[in-house]
Amino acid sequence: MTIEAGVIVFPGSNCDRDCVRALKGMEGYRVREIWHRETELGGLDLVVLPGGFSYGDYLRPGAIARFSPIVREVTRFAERGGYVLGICNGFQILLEAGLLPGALIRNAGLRFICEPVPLECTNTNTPFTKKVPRNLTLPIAHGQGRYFIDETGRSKLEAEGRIVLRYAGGTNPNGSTNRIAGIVNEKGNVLGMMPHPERACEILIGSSEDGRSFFESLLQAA
Amino acid sequence: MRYVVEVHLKPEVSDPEGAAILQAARALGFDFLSDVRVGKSFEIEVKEGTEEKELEVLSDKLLVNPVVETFRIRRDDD
Amino acid sequence: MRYVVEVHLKPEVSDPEGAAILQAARALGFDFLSDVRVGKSFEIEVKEGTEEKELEVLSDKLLVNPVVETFRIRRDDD
Amino acid sequence: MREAPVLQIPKRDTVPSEGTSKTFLQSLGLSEEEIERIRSLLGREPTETEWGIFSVMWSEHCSYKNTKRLLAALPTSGKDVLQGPGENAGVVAVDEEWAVAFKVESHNHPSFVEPYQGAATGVGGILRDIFTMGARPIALLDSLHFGSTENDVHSIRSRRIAEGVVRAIADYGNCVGIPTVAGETHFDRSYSGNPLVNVMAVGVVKRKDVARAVASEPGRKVLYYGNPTGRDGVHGATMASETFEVEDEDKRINVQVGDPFMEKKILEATLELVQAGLLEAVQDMGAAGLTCSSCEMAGRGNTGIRIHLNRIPLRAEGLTPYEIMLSESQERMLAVVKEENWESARRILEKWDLEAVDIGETTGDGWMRVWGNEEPETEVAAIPVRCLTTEAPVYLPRRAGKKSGAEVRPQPALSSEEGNDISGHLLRFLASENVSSRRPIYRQYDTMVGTRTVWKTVGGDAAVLRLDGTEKGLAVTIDSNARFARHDPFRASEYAVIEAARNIAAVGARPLAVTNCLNYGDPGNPERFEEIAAGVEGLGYACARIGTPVTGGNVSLYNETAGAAILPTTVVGMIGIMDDYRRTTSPALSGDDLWLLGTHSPSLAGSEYEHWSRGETSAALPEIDYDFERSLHAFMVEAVSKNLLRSAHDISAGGIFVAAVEMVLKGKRGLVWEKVPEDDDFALVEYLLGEGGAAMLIATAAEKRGTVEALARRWNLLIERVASIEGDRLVFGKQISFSLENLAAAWEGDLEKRIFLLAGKEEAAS
Ligand SMILES: Nc1ncnc2c1ncn2[C@@H]1O[C@H](COP(=O)(O)OP(=O)(O)O)[C@@H](O)[C@H]1O
Ligand SMILES: [Mg+2]
Repeated sequence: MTIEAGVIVFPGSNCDRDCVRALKGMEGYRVREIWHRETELGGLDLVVLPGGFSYGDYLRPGAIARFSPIVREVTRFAERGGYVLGICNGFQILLEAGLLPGALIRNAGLRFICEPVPLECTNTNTPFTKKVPRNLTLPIAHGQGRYFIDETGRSKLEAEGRIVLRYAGGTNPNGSTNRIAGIVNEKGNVLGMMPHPERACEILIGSSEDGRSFFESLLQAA
Repeated sequence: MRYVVEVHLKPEVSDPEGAAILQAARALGFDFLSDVRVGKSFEIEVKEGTEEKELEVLSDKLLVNPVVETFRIRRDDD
Repeated sequence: MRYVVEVHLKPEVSDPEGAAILQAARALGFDFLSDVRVGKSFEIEVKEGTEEKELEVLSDKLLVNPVVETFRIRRDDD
Repeated sequence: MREAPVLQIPKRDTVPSEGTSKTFLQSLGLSEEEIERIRSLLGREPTETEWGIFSVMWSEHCSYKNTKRLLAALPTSGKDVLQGPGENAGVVAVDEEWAVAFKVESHNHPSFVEPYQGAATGVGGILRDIFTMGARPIALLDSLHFGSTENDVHSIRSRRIAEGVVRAIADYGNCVGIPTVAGETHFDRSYSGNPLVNVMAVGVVKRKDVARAVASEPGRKVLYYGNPTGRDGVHGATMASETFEVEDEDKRINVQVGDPFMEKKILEATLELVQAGLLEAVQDMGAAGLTCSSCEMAGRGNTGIRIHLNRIPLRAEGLTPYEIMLSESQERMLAVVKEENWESARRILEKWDLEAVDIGETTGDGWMRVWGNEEPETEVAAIPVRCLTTEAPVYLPRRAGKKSGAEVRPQPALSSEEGNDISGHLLRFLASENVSSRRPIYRQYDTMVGTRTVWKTVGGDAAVLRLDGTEKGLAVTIDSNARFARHDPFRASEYAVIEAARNIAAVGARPLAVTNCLNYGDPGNPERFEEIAAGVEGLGYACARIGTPVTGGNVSLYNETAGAAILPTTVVGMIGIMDDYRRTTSPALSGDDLWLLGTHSPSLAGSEYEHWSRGETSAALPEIDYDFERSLHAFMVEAVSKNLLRSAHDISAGGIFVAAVEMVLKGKRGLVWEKVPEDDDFALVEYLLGEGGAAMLIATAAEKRGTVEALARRWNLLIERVASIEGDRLVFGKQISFSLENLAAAWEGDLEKRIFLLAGKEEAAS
């Protein structure tokens, strides 16, 4: 079994190469870059929306990228049940595009934060998290990663078990609602997360290898 | 012809930047403040004859994220 | 009592964010726009009897970077 | 490259003269003699545009007229050097296939005028210097010097400057996606009217892809891409060549605004263009904008260039030819392209939403000719290129001579109050602005993007990046030691080089090459020029002694506001190489034994402690033992590559004490330091906080004792086991014992509050 993965490149994406490198380093993955003007996702199993500053994050992170032609395709791809992983800026784009609920706004501490943080995986029953350990460490690197959702939305997410990652160890580095760091859609095939799994696939580089477990999970699910 | 679209966080979304400014202002001795909220203001030059309605659509679709923000539009005739 | 302090880049200072928004809006078909400039808007709740003058001092000292920005103050009675 | 054409300077006035008013001439920043020389070079009265072109090309910033002769003495060659000074950046080979391009650039004046935009555009500029060499930038480093945050009249302004600068470097670097992996941050009163913002960028390039800014063939198209041209920054280069008056209103209008998104697009597009082999030459429009980039490219290739200003994309209306030629609008590129490659180049640019604009062509006649943007099109400048480049004036200003015998005041002693509470005293020192943790700064920088950074080296001595396609690790650091320069600029430059090299060695890499930024005062003042000359000499001397060629750099003079000069500051950026990035080490303490390698002969005179406790220093540090330094490098490279060490850290500002604190806090391990002079408080403080020794701390596992001692002997280095790694406290002798929590609270708490005025609450609403 091989997973065909595509990493979308928007102008201003800057973790695209890192995602490609990480997936190339995983057994069972074939990966290619997809320029945002392309209109076909033919034959892919997984689409990754990488981190970075698409369109400079001007206006709001993800606000301009969401109108890119490829995002319409990604939406259809998700509806067909394809796996979509939005990391950091990719998560922001998924929210702006309405594939996931809520919004990501400026960190409560008002400043960008880059460092590994402790996390808790609160639902290992999704295709992305089957093999993710309960306690893990992944790097974050964002200035606008405070996840906000209103009370109704939050209890719905909670009730449906769609909150899959939370900041742990008594931390909440950006002030997110209920320490939320990652959520899935109703069907469970779209995951948005602020931490960077692709930066944690080699211990020397990312301080842990916990990022691999997300991609290993998908391989098992597929 | 110019419009201004003012965008602010909804009241239920806390505004740490506003809070920080409030605190800094008080520390500097500005004690007349009771609340500060920080938002964006888009100054928009439009073609003659553009209607506010059209700006509303623009705001809804692009300028504003309705999950966390509200907006108001104003003709600006300075 | 509420004031709004609107802060904008001076006209001679370039505004890459505004330019990017303009471009995005046009690509979406909003062709009535001729210019967009992005600024900040501070909604400030003040104690009864506070004068505009005091807000001017606050703006000058804390809210505005006079090297690149200008501001205007407005009573907000919505 | 072509032969330089023989130029016939026409006697007739080819260009309509616009007449030259006295005030206009005065605004150019040229001397009387220079003005006369320009007139006689051209044989006629220059036009306004020509005056503008001369003024920027003959400014210190572009011509290096006051420092050229000094810089000529720097060691610049070496077997690995592929490109020395003179291009956009130096290039050094790391193996048969790959090379590294790197350089440091200052944006001091703009950062004083507008800290945020000044620093942001500084980052943009140095990144362009790297990718115009065809190299993909993989790291940024920053050397920051601000006024003191301690209470004095300027501290509020200094804090604001620091806040804006750090935020800007974060915003710009993070957005473009280049990790900022290391740096230094130093506070001193002398910078309160003149902060230093030096940024270094490092990139990787295949040796075959190294691009150059040399327009060596006539008949090529001149390609403009990136942002349109506005009025911003007209005369920025001249501004960088003058001192500041306190309120220099009209110079403040010219603030340039950084656009990191555009930068990212031109970065990717340029690399694609270079790799496709479509560019014959490329340079960014940085200082002095279109003028400098066009005539430097023509000058290096002994060709000429012709530019039509009516084709330049403009952002504002009514720009004059003078303004277009001198604009420093950011994120603009100039390239030279063969006719037959134009269409392919255009397509690549279009992919990145960039327009390819044909603004002229290269010629074989050695002239720079500019046609104006008015109707009908007329020639507004015609200047032999060499008059702007090779014939720019060169000076050797007068040196005041070395100050006789730097006064040595009595060394500081502890007051009885301090003596009663040495522990409290040490903690206060630990929390001081030049000692406390820099994490609040570098946490805002994306240090990891690119997934090349070895995480444990972030916040350590030098950052290590893996080099794609090899197992090699690239170590990078930036350092300065301005505190010593008050007494001895020569020695201060030496120490900057030595400390950089120790930082490189501390992670197990071999020092390879150096870039530098000379931040000094007004060269017209003989005392200042003495500092400049001595600083450059010290730099050259140290680089020669440790074998690291200088491949590039930047000179920033006139760092004075209202007559007050900064500490003369030589900033040294160094790169090093190691065979296996997986074998690097870091200051995080681990293992069983801590060793002092070398001789520790600490002195409080000149130390950060003296500066902190007395507000001034009494001497520069002692002479450097270069033999020791070279042995140290060799030892470290060997020990790390053989996996003998668990951690390592050099001893610098704050002496043994601060080095030990950093090690225990990073490693979360305790340390018991056995032998400490305890006869009197002074000896104790001197041992702990003194500087100037030639030593490094290394940690090993118990079973490596014999091997490490033997290796040290082989390199003729003294080695002494000074502490055991155990428990959860930092203990020095009988008197001093700290819990790690207390140390952490002192060391980590403070900088945040000092420089970030607007503090959000991190753990808000959960
Ligand atoms: N402005 C800065 N930007 C990025 N990193 C910084 C900055 N200032 C300091 N650092 C980092 O903080 C750590 C400590 O810096 P410093 O005290 O200068 O170290 P040392 O004295 O060992 O050279 C280093 O890892 C350095 O790279
Ligand atoms: Mg240092």
